Amino acid sequence: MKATIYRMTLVMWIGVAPVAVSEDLASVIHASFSDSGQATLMRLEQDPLQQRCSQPRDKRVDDDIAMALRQERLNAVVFPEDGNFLGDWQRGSAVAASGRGLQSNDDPSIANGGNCYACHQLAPTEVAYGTLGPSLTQYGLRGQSEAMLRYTWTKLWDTHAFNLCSHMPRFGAQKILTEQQLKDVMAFLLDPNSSVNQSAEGPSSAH
Amino acid sequence: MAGRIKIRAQKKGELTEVKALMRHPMETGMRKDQAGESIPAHFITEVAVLHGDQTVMQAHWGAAVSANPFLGVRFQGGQSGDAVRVVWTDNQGGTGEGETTIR
Amino acid sequence: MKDTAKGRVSRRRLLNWAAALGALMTLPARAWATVSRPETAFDATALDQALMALGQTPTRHEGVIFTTPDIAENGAVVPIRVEVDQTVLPNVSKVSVLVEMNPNPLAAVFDIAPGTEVYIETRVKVAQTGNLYAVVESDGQLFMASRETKVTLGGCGG
Amino acid sequence: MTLYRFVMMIPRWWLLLMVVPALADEGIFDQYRDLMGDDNPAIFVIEEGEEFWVQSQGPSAATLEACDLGLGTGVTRGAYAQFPRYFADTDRVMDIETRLLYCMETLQGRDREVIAAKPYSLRGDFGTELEALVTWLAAESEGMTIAPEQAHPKERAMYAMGEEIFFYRAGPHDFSCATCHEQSNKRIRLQQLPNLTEHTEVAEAYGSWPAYRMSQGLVRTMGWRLQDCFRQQRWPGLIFGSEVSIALQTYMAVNATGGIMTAPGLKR
Repeated sequence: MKATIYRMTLVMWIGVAPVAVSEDLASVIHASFSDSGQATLMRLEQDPLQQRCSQPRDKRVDDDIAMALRQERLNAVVFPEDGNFLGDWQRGSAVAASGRGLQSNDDPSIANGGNCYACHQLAPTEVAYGTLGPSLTQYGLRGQSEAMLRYTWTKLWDTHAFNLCSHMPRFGAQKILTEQQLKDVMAFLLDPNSSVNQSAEGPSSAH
Repeated sequence: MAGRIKIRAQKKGELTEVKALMRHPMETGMRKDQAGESIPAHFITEVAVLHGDQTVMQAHWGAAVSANPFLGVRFQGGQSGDAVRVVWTDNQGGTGEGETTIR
Repeated sequence: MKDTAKGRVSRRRLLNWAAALGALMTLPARAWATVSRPETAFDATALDQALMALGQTPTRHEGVIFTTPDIAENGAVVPIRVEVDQTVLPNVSKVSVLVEMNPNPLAAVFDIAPGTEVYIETRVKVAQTGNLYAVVESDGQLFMASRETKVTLGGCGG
Repeated sequence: MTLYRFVMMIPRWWLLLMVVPALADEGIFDQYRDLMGDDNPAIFVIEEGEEFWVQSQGPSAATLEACDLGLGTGVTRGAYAQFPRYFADTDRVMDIETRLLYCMETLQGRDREVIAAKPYSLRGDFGTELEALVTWLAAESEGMTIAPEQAHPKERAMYAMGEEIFFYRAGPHDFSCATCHEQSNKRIRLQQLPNLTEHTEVAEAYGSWPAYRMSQGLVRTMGWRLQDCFRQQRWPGLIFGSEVSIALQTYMAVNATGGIMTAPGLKR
């Protein structure tokens, strides 16, 4: 199936030529799904980042277009209005443990979860953690310098700013988590009292 | 299709081991279906294992026994060829029955 | 598992069903009395309530050999095995299985006929991580063993 | 065949870093599985499936015994292992579920829409006809080599389509199948994830469906598995028997070629 290229104008991206999928793939996908609860067909239309990253890991290429996309993601990051990066780590722990949110059968009025435990190890006392992402246990040892706060916030907001085509969701950019939820997850990672930063047998607080 | 029981019975030294799988939803009555209606409680309440006409074991079950229940028991004696039977009744008056011979 | 021929499957036989059911209802009048269903124990909504309804608070006994998985792949199906070391704990006539964190902790009660090994394997639902209890009755006394089973969340939307 | 590719490759050493397998501690459920043994309730569903095959239904009051699953009229032994495949009578590549629906429609005169509206059990159901039929047909291929047809151009096109969809990222979380199924030795929470681009892993995974799912007390088909995966990817609803469903099954089956059918499996 020869891949034909055509311009998909979804959202104006400055000077980046989106690489789109073949026409019949898009039509096949469109014909194979139906609106279901809050999950509508609109979700299947790709933005340039999704188009760019719809390829095998070993095909990823670090070139000037990738550089431009990364820079664009970095510029688009929105930092906390009040300049305060850290919320409540226990609420953050609940966000990390909740896998609900934005599925066709989820109630849109209930806050989305971050599902961090699906892919990361966090509090050493929690045995049911995933390994798609690196372990974040003892993340708090990195300290709370301005640079670390901004780096961690950006990773949560839109990790593609650093690691283009990462499989980690864009929790801020795609409005999966609210600013307060992001602050709580930041605290869960960086607050020395957080269960993430206790040793496995240490005084693990119940959460 | 409820009611079926798959039984394996075989000698283990001078013991006979019986393994039974039963076809039953074992609904607790605390679940809701897709439309939000509660699914009525429907679970096996009594089950018995018989060797010939001797009842080897009788049990009372609650709804916390897993769906399509499994039961393993052992008893002394039993020769290959003997009949082993399992029977159950549930809280809705349903019944189940299965039979095999000891291998 | 294939005790019936694989070919065309006959409808479930109802032949000696009455006899079997009869056997269930009127157990042979040997020393082993027909034991009615311990309703109050099954209806109990807390562990100690259920234990009280079964008789008394059981004492730990190493003769009760209780095998459960440390971590369950899924809480809906947790395989367990209860055995007894008859040399130190003879005359066991009843085995009860309780799951502490369940809405109704008492899951099952097994009446063991004389001559039947104390060997019970089954699968139970475990609502959340917590302790499982195997309680055995010997000469009117209750003995028990307990083990913790972790129930984990699975799946991506979990 | 896939997306337009650029030239410059990522420095090799960086890739090596990525490949160091995170030592996901396999065997975390060995104790659980030992205690479970091999008593799989799917055994009942196999029998129920065979009974549906010989049960006359629909306006034509006919059974499914004349259904051609690709190996000739009524041949069931080994049919599942060669799906998805092209059928001249429909001029389409079909998976086993759509083929069964076709036979229900043409042989029994039943309404395709009615069956397609609810092919899979919902909470509180105790198994559907389609799930039982697929389970029995899978058992009829147990132990046989996975060998989907790829001779017909439409079969090859379906594979290519499947590969493109496998990497297609969409939805609020930018998930594609590859997000979870492109790497080995990975897991979500404690759920091991087969790398469906690696032969031995996809053969074991693909060959084990349909499978009895302990968490639901039901046997689930591959069609359901895909539908439920897309739900968790935050995508809209996958339509039963759709091109995407058949394409992904083709992609997996072809990647699994040479593997052995072990279904029905026993899964979380």
